[in-house]
Amino acid sequence: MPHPATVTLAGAVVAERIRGALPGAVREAADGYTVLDPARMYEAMAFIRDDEVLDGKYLVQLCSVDQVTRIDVVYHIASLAQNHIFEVKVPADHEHPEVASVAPLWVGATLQEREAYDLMGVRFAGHPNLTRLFLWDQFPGHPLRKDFLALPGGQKPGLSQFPKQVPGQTGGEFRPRLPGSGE
Amino acid sequence: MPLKSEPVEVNIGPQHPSTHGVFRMVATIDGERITDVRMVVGYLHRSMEKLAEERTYTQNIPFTDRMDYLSAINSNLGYCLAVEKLAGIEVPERATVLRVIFSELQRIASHCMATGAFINDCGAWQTPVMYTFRDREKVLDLIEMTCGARITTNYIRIGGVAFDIPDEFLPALDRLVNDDLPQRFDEYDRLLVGNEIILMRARDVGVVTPELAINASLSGPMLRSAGIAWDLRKADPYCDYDTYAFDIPVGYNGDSYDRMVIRIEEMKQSLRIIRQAVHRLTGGPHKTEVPLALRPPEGEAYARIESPKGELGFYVVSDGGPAPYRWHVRAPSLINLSVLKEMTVGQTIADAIVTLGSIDINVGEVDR
Amino acid sequence: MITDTGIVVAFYVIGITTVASALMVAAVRDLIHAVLFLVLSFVGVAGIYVVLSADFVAVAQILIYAGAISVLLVFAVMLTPAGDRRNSETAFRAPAAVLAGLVLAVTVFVIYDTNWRIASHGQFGATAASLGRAFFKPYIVPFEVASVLLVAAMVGAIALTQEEGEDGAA
Amino acid sequence: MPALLTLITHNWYDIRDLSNLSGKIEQLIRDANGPGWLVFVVSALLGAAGIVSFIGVAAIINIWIERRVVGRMQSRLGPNRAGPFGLLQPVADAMKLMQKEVLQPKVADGLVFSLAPIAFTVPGILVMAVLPWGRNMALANVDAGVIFILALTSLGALAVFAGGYGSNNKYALFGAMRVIAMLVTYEIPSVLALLGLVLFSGTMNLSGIVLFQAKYWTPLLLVQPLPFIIYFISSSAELNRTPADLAEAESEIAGGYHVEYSGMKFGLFYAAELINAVSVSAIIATVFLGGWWFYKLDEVVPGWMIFIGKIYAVYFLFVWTRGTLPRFRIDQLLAFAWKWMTPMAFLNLVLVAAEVLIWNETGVSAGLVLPLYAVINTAFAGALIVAWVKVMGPKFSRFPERLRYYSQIDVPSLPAVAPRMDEGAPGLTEGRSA
Repeated sequence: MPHPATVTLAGAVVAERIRGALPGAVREAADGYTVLDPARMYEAMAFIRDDEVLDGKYLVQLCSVDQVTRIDVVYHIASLAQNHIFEVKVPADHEHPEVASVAPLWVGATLQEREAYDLMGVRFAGHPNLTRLFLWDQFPGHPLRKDFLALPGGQKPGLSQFPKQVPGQTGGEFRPRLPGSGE
Repeated sequence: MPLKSEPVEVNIGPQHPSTHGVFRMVATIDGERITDVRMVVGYLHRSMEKLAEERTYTQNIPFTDRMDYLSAINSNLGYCLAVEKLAGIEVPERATVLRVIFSELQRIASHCMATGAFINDCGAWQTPVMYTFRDREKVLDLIEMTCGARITTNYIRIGGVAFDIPDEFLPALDRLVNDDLPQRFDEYDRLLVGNEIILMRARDVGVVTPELAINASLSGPMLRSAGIAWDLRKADPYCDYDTYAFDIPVGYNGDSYDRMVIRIEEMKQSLRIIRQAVHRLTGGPHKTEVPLALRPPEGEAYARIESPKGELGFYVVSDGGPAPYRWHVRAPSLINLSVLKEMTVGQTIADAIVTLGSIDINVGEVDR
Repeated sequence: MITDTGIVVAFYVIGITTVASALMVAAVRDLIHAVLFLVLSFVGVAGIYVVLSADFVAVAQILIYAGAISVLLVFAVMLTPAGDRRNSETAFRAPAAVLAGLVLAVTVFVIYDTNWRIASHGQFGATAASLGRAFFKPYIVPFEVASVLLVAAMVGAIALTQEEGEDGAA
Repeated sequence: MPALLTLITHNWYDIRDLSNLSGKIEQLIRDANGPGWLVFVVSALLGAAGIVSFIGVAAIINIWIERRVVGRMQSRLGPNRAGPFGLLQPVADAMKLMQKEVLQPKVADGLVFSLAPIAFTVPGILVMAVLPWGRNMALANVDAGVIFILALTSLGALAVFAGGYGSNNKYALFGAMRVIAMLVTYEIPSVLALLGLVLFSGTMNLSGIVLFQAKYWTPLLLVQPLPFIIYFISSSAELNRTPADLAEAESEIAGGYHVEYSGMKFGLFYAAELINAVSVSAIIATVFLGGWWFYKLDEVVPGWMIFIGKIYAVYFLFVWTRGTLPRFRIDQLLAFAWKWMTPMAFLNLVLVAAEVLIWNETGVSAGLVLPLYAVINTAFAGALIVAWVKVMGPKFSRFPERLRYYSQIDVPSLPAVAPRMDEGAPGLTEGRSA
């Protein structure tokens, strides 16, 4: 019988399990999540899915976070049979993010990867049909990136009354990026 | 001598009576049979995830109403649970019970809409929709009595609920739950579940195998109709759902008919939950005080709930600022659509419409 | 001769429309228009039967020709690829017209040459019963042969269009 | 009192039989020694005026009846704003449609596009000419009446196809092809069902059938229930009414053949559907329920009023099925016609022929024979239906096994399926077009 409540596996447990099979795949293991090496990411994901202990057969969700210096692709993977869930991150370069696609492993990833490509610009190698999901093809740039419609000092236009760090910073006006210059 | 017929591409949507919103399905057909389906979404994309990065945590709650506008309270609940998990906020007992009551009421309203629209796609000339909408109106009246709004309720706040229930709420709820809706759901059983023509139209239409259901990370009635007993209220209990006694209805062969019957059974289970929840209503505050410009500590949190459409998850990343650094929503409607091709290719156009109705997508949630 | 002016007027009106729509079938460009004009000519022929007070035959004509055979023609037109659905220009227009004229001349000559036996003034009697008795008394053999022929044709049609490997319950 | 009842007067003001009125007018013309054909033309025009006025009013009233009755079935009121009880609602709809602009798509085939609604209305009205409204109140007492009706209902198919093909739109073409397939399929059972009745009553003349029913005091519905069921289902298919309204299935092909029509052309199509519904229910009322005859009542109450009452009784059946039943799929509909209705109609024909033969040979009095035949036919119909459901019916049980209930989650460990990667990930082959 699976556990009564979902167990969140610690990053170390998942990392140790993956290192057992693929030594170089794990880059770092924080408490809440595990960071995979982008180069060997695909076999690590395949291992996660087919391993009996991790049993990652259910890809809960996939999204991308713009960490200014890099773009993290975050995967939440779960096993329904053993009712546990864990988080895996794959860092990618900020200007030209490129990550191996997991669509061949999980069918559910196809649409979520297209959404990540459409809104964040993360290219997924091996995705059967990587095109924009929501926006039309000629849309300039990828809206969810922090540098989209950005202002000097990374200050976001909407929150002038709650300055982020720099108290002296004042809100600026919108400067939409002209098409062609953003990509 | 095979007849030469060139494939025709037919647009189903975005203006189509039964695509449940602005959703376009381009089907390549040979005669009546569909050979290929291409899905086009994005007509209702409001880039909520970008907007959410510019507003405080409390200001983001109204976005969740407008995502799945048929089950707004469930979306509010999902987001507030994620923020409370991130900021470590305790929710008083009374607020938790109120949250359970209202999310179950909203589930009944959403399933009423789904069942009615599904039968309408099977061709019953608006009759079942009228019945299910009549019952949905009763539920919405109750919600309006407390939250002030029928659809975009914005009722659940971080740390509790917005308003306490008025005095006439409990008697009205008691009347609705104990002597009004039960007969209605028996009426649905007689009118819809045993209906011969719906059996012929929906049986073995849009079939999903259990393996494909898990691999395509389906959730909600799609998963349970394939024979997998998975309900987040039991698997990952939030708002202490594990203390309530209720069952998960599970289908057999993952077709549209099972999904419809599952939704009707789930409505009955929701009634059971509400009856138990009403007895647990204790005194005490209905919410804890949360600063308006809440600044949760750095970090991230992923919380998920069982919304009527499936597993609705919120992944919130905080950088210590008043606004979420990243705000991502796991939309069950979008992910349930990833098997649209498996379910519709090979069947006729009429079946594709029935299948789409049985998936019960909400385009506001698909496009966000 | 039938002197009742109403019937004579009706006969000429229906006759002219029938012949005109038959001509249009050949002349008109679009195939579907041709089929619709053909249906009009079928109904016209039925009208002539009514004028001759053969009520059962007229109604049978509408049921069979205008109802069923026209649908057959529509299916045939639908199955032709959309490309060549137009009466395209052919070099044989002139010779075909001449030939048609000649055939018309011969028939008109024959009509005027023979002296037709004028039947008694037909009243609008019940022709269906007499037709039925005719089918089953003197003309029983041709009736049965016709039915056998039709069944054979139907079975042949089904066998012909049966795709290889497709079982009966396709 | 009985003397008054049987007082069949032939003077013109006796409205129980409107033929007295037209007879009087013809008499006037003959007295003024008008030409022979004028009498014929005048009586034809009088009859036609009567029928067309009934059709016009019926089309309006039917819209109101349908919307109110279906409204009540859906636990709502139905139109009650325009006029008392919403009676002016259909008038408002008609006027709204009249002043709407009639759009015609540029690629549409002009001639066919505008001819279709007219061609679709004509058969519906013509059929009424043959039906007997009173003892000698049939506009055209055609001997081959039943075949005349069947011929006209088959013409409707072509008109609907012309409309669908003419508007040159994918959905309309869908609707047109479905209509053709459906109407051709459902013509055979309806022909055979009516043939059974003609065989039984001996004449094809509709007045003759009504007189037969009057003579033997039994509406043919009681004697032959199976043809009634067959004719009702096949005519509801030919009328494109639920459960077989595939031609204009709103949820699938969004309006089917009249998707491109607007304004009064659409109005004509919509009215033609109602007129056809009225004429088909009139046929059923004449042939199965005994037209203007109702035991002794038709001496007192005018025959044509009884007839209109029966028309709306049958029309209620159509509205009832439309209000409650979902729609068949096209292949299920056609399979139902070929696999059940046509064989049943043939079997019924054989049985009726045997009964008629026995009745004529033995010369038994009708009082004994007809109740006997009624019982035999009803049993035969019941047995056939039950046998078909057992043998040929869909194989799943009427109430499938109830759902399983789990109090705890229980997920079997299943192998991960390899998605089909050959023609791209399932669901999304090409990119979004611009």
